[in-house]
Amino acid sequence: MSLALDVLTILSVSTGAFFFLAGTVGLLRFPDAFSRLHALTKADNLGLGLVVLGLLFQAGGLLAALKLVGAWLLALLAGATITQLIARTARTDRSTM
Amino acid sequence: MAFDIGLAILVLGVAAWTIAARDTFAAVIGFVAYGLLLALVWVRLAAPDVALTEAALGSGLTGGLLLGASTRLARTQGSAAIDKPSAIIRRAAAVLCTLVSAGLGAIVLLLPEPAPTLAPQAAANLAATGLGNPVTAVLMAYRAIDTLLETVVLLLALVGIWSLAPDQLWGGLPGRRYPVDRDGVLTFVAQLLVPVGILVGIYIFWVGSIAPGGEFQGATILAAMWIFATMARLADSPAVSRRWLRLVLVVGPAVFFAIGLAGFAIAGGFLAYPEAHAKLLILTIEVPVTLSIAATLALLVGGPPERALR
Amino acid sequence: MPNSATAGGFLLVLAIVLPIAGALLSLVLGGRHAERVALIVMPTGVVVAVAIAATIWRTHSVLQYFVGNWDPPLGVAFRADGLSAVMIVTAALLICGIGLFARTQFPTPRGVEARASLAFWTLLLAIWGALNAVFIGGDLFNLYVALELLTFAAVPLVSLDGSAETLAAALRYLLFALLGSILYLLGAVLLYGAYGTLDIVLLSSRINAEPAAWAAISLMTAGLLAKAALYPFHLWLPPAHAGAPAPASAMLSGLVVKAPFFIVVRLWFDVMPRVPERTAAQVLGLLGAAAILFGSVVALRQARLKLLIAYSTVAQIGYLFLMFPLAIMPETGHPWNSVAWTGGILQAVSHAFAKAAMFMAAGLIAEALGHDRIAGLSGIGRALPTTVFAFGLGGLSLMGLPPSGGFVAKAMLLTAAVAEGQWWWAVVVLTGGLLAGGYVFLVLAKALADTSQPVTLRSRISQSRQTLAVAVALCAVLLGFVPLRPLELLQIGRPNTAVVDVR
Amino acid sequence: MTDATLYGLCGAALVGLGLFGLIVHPQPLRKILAFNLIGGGAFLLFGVVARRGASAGLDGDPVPQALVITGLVVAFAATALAVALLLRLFQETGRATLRSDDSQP
Repeated sequence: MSLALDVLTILSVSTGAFFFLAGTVGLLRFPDAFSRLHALTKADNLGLGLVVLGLLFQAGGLLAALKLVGAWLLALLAGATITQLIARTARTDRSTM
Repeated sequence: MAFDIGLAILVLGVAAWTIAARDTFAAVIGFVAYGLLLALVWVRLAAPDVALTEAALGSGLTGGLLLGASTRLARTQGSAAIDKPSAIIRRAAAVLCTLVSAGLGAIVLLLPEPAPTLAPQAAANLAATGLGNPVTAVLMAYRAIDTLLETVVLLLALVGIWSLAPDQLWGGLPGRRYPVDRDGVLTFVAQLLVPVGILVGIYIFWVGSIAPGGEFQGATILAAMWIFATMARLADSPAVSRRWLRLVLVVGPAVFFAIGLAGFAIAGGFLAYPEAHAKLLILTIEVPVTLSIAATLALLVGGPPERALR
Repeated sequence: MPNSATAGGFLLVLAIVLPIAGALLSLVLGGRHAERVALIVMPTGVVVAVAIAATIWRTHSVLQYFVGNWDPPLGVAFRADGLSAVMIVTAALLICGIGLFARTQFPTPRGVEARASLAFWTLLLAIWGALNAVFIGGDLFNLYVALELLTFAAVPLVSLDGSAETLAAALRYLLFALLGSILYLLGAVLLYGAYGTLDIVLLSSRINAEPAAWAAISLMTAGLLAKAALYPFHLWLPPAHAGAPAPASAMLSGLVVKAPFFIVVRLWFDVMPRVPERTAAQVLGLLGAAAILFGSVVALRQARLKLLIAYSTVAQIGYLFLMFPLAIMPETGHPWNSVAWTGGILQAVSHAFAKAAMFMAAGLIAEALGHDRIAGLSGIGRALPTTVFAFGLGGLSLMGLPPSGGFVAKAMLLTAAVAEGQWWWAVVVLTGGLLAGGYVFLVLAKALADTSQPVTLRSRISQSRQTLAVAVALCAVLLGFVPLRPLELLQIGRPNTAVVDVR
Repeated sequence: MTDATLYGLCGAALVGLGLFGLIVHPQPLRKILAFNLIGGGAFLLFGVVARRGASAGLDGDPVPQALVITGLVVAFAATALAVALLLRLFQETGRATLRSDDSQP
C-alpha cells in the first residue's frame, strides 16, 4: 500500500516539476508579456497542483492535507490576480507607446 | 546533503546576481528570491520559527518595501554610472571582502566540538514559563528585555520616518493614495483574501506558544493584510495624528512594561512571572504586542505623511 | 538560585524604563504634551542616576540585576560599575541641560501638534533610555538592541529641519551605523558559537586568546568605530552633527558617540582582560592620533562655526582611543595603566560637557546672526558676551588648559605616556592641544574683535539660555578640580590595580 | 562536513558578497539591499551556531534562533527608515545618490 502511494507521489511530483520546467523555459523564451504569462500560469496551476497532489499521498492526516490544498488554492488565487494585473499593465503600456 | 549543497549554491548564486544586476528593480526581485531560499535554509537548519520570520518579514515585507522604493526611484537610474568607484577601489574591496569571508569561514570550521549550547537550560526551564515552544520562551521570558526594547526600536523607527514629513503635511495620511482599481480585480481578491490572511495571522500568532510561530510572524502577516487592503483601496491608512492610532501603536510595549513592572510585586523582579500564571501573563502581553507590531510594521512600509488631512 | 539582584538593582531597571515610558507617553499624548512629559521625566531621571551612583559609592561594589530573575547565560544581566555610574550621571545632567535649553527652539504650540517638537522631545527621552541601556548592559546582544535604539533615536534628529543637506547627512549616518551594527552582530555570533554565552562576566572567564575571540573582537571593534566616527570612519559625522539643530548636535556630539566608545572599553577591558594585545592597542592608538591631527587641521580650515565644532569632535574622539595603548599592558596591574584609563574616561566626560556647551553657544550665535560664518562673527562678543564666554570655557577644556576636565584628562594621558616610555603619544596630545588652541582662538579672536559699528541681531537671545550654556561649560571646568589621580568611583568594579598619585 | 558547517561557509560567503556590494555600489538603495544581504549571512551564522547546539531533545539551541528573530525585525526597521530617508532626499533633490561633496556643504 505504502509502496503504491510512494509511486503515485513520485509520478505526480515529477510531472509537476516538468510543468514548472516548461513554464520557466517559456518565461525565458517567449517574446512578449502575454505569452510569458501564459507559460507561467501553467507552472502555477498544473505544476503546483500536481506537486500538492503528490504530497497529499504522504500527508499524515486530514488537517495536513487540508493545509496543503489551502496553500494550492491561495497560490492559484494569487497567481490569477497577478496575471490579470500584469496583463492589464502590459496592455496599457502598449497602447500608450 | 546533495540537496543542501545545491541549495547553498543557489543561495550564493542569487545573492551574487543581486549584487551584480545592473537594474535595481531586478536586483530587488533577486533579493526576494534570496529571502525565500534563505527561509528554506532555515527549515533545513531546524529553525521553523526563523523560517517563518524570514519568509514573511525578511523576504516579503522587506521585499515589498524595496520594490516600492525602486519603482519610485526608477527615473534616477541613469545618473548612477557617474559615481561608480574606480577599478582600484573595486579590486581592493574585492580583496578585503574575500579576506573577511575566508576568515569567517575558517572560524566556522574551527568552532569547538561539542558546540556550547543553552538548549538544555532552555528546555529545563520551559515548564516554568508554561510555554511549549522554546523559542517563544526565549523571546518572552528568558530574554524578554530584548523583545521589549525591540518593540520600542520599531516605534522609534516609525517616529523617525514620520518626522521626515514636510511641516505642512504633518498629521496627514501616510504614503500615496493607490490608483483606483478599474476592473475591480484587486478589490475582489482583497475582499476574499484579507479575511483569510487575518485568520492565518492570528493563527500563526496563537500557535506560537506551543509550535512554530509567534507574535512577530503573526504580526507581519497582519501587517501585510493591512497593506494589501490599502493597495486595493478597501481602506486607507489612518492619519498619523489620530489618537486611537497612537494608542494602538503604544499599547503593546505599554502593557509589556506594565506587566514587567508588576513583576516586582508579584514575582520578585522586573519581567518575572509567577510560575502559576506565567502562560496567562505572557499571552496577556502577546496579544497587544502583536497588534502594536502589526500596526507599526504596516506604517513603516507606508512611509511619512504625504497627504494633508482634508 | 543565588541572590540574583544586589540591593538597589531595581534602580537600573528604572534608569531604562523611566525615559522610555516617557517617550511612549509623549507619542500617545501627542506634541502638545511631549515637552511637559520630558520636563517631568528629567528631574526624576537625575534622581535615579544620582541614586545609582550613590549606591555604588556606598556599597563599593558592582550593582547587578538579573532581568526576570533568569541568571545568565540564559537570562540577561544589567550591571553598573563605577564607570557606568559616571556615564549615567553625565548623561542625566547633560540631557537635563540640553532639554531646558531646547525649550525655546522646540516650543509646545497651542492647539495643534507640531512635527519637530513632538519628534524632538520623544527622541530626547528615547536617546536617554538607550544611553542608560548601553551603560548598564551586561549582555552583548542586549547591548546591540540598545545601540539600535540609540541609532534610531539619533538619526532622525539630524534631519529635523528637512533640508536636502541634512537628509543626505542623516542617510549617510544611518548607512555607517548599519554597517557598524552588522559587524558588531557578526562578532557576537562568533563569541556565542565559541563560548556559548554573551554575558560579559561569563565571557571574560571563558574567553581565550584564539582565532574566534580575535576575529570577534576585531569585527565588533570595527563596527563600533564606524558608529563612534573614529578616523577613518569619520566621514559621516561633520555633516550630521553640524546639520542637526543645536540641542540635537549637543546630544549627538556630547553623548551619542560616547556609547559605542563605551562598548569598546567594555570589550577590551572587561570581556578580554586576560587576552592583552599590545599591537592591536597600538593600532587603535594610531587611529586616535590620526583623528586628532586630521580633525584639528580640518577644523582650522572651516568657514562655518558648527562645522568647525563638528570637526573638533572628530579630533576629540581621537583622544579617547589614546587610552588603549597606554592602559593595556602585558603585565596587568602596571601602576600607570589606571592613570591612562582614568584619563581616557575623564576625557569622554569632560568632552561631553564642553562640546555640548560649544554647540549650544554656536546655536545661539547662529540664531542671533542668522548665519554661522566665522568670518561674520565680528562684534558678537559684545552683543552676546555670556554666549561667547560659554564657548570659551568649552574651548578651554578642548585645548587642555587648566582649570578644566580636559586639562586633567590630557595631563593624565600625557603622564602615563611619558612614564611608560611611549613618548610619541605625548607628542600627539600636545600637538592636538596646540591645534585646538588654534581653532578656538580663531573663533574667539573674530568674536571679540573690536568693530566700529554694533552688530544687528536678528532675534533676541534670552539670558537664561545663555546661562544654561555657561552652566554646562562650567561642569567641564569643575571636572578640572578633581584631584590628579585615578578617581576612586571609576575604579569600582575594576580588577585591582595599583594606584599612583601623580602629584 | 555537516550540513551546519556547509551553511556556515555559505553564510561567511554571503557576508563577503554583501560587504562588496555595500562598498562598491554608489546608489543608496543598492547599499540598503547589500546591507540586507550581509544581514542574511550574519543571521545564517547564528542559525548554524543554533543547529550545532542541538541537544536536550531540541533540534537546535533556541537562544540564537530567538536572537535572529529579534535581529530580523530590527533589520527591517532599519531598512524602512533608510528607504524613507532616501525617498525624501529624492523628493527634495530629484537625485538618489550621496555625492562625495555632500560632506562639505
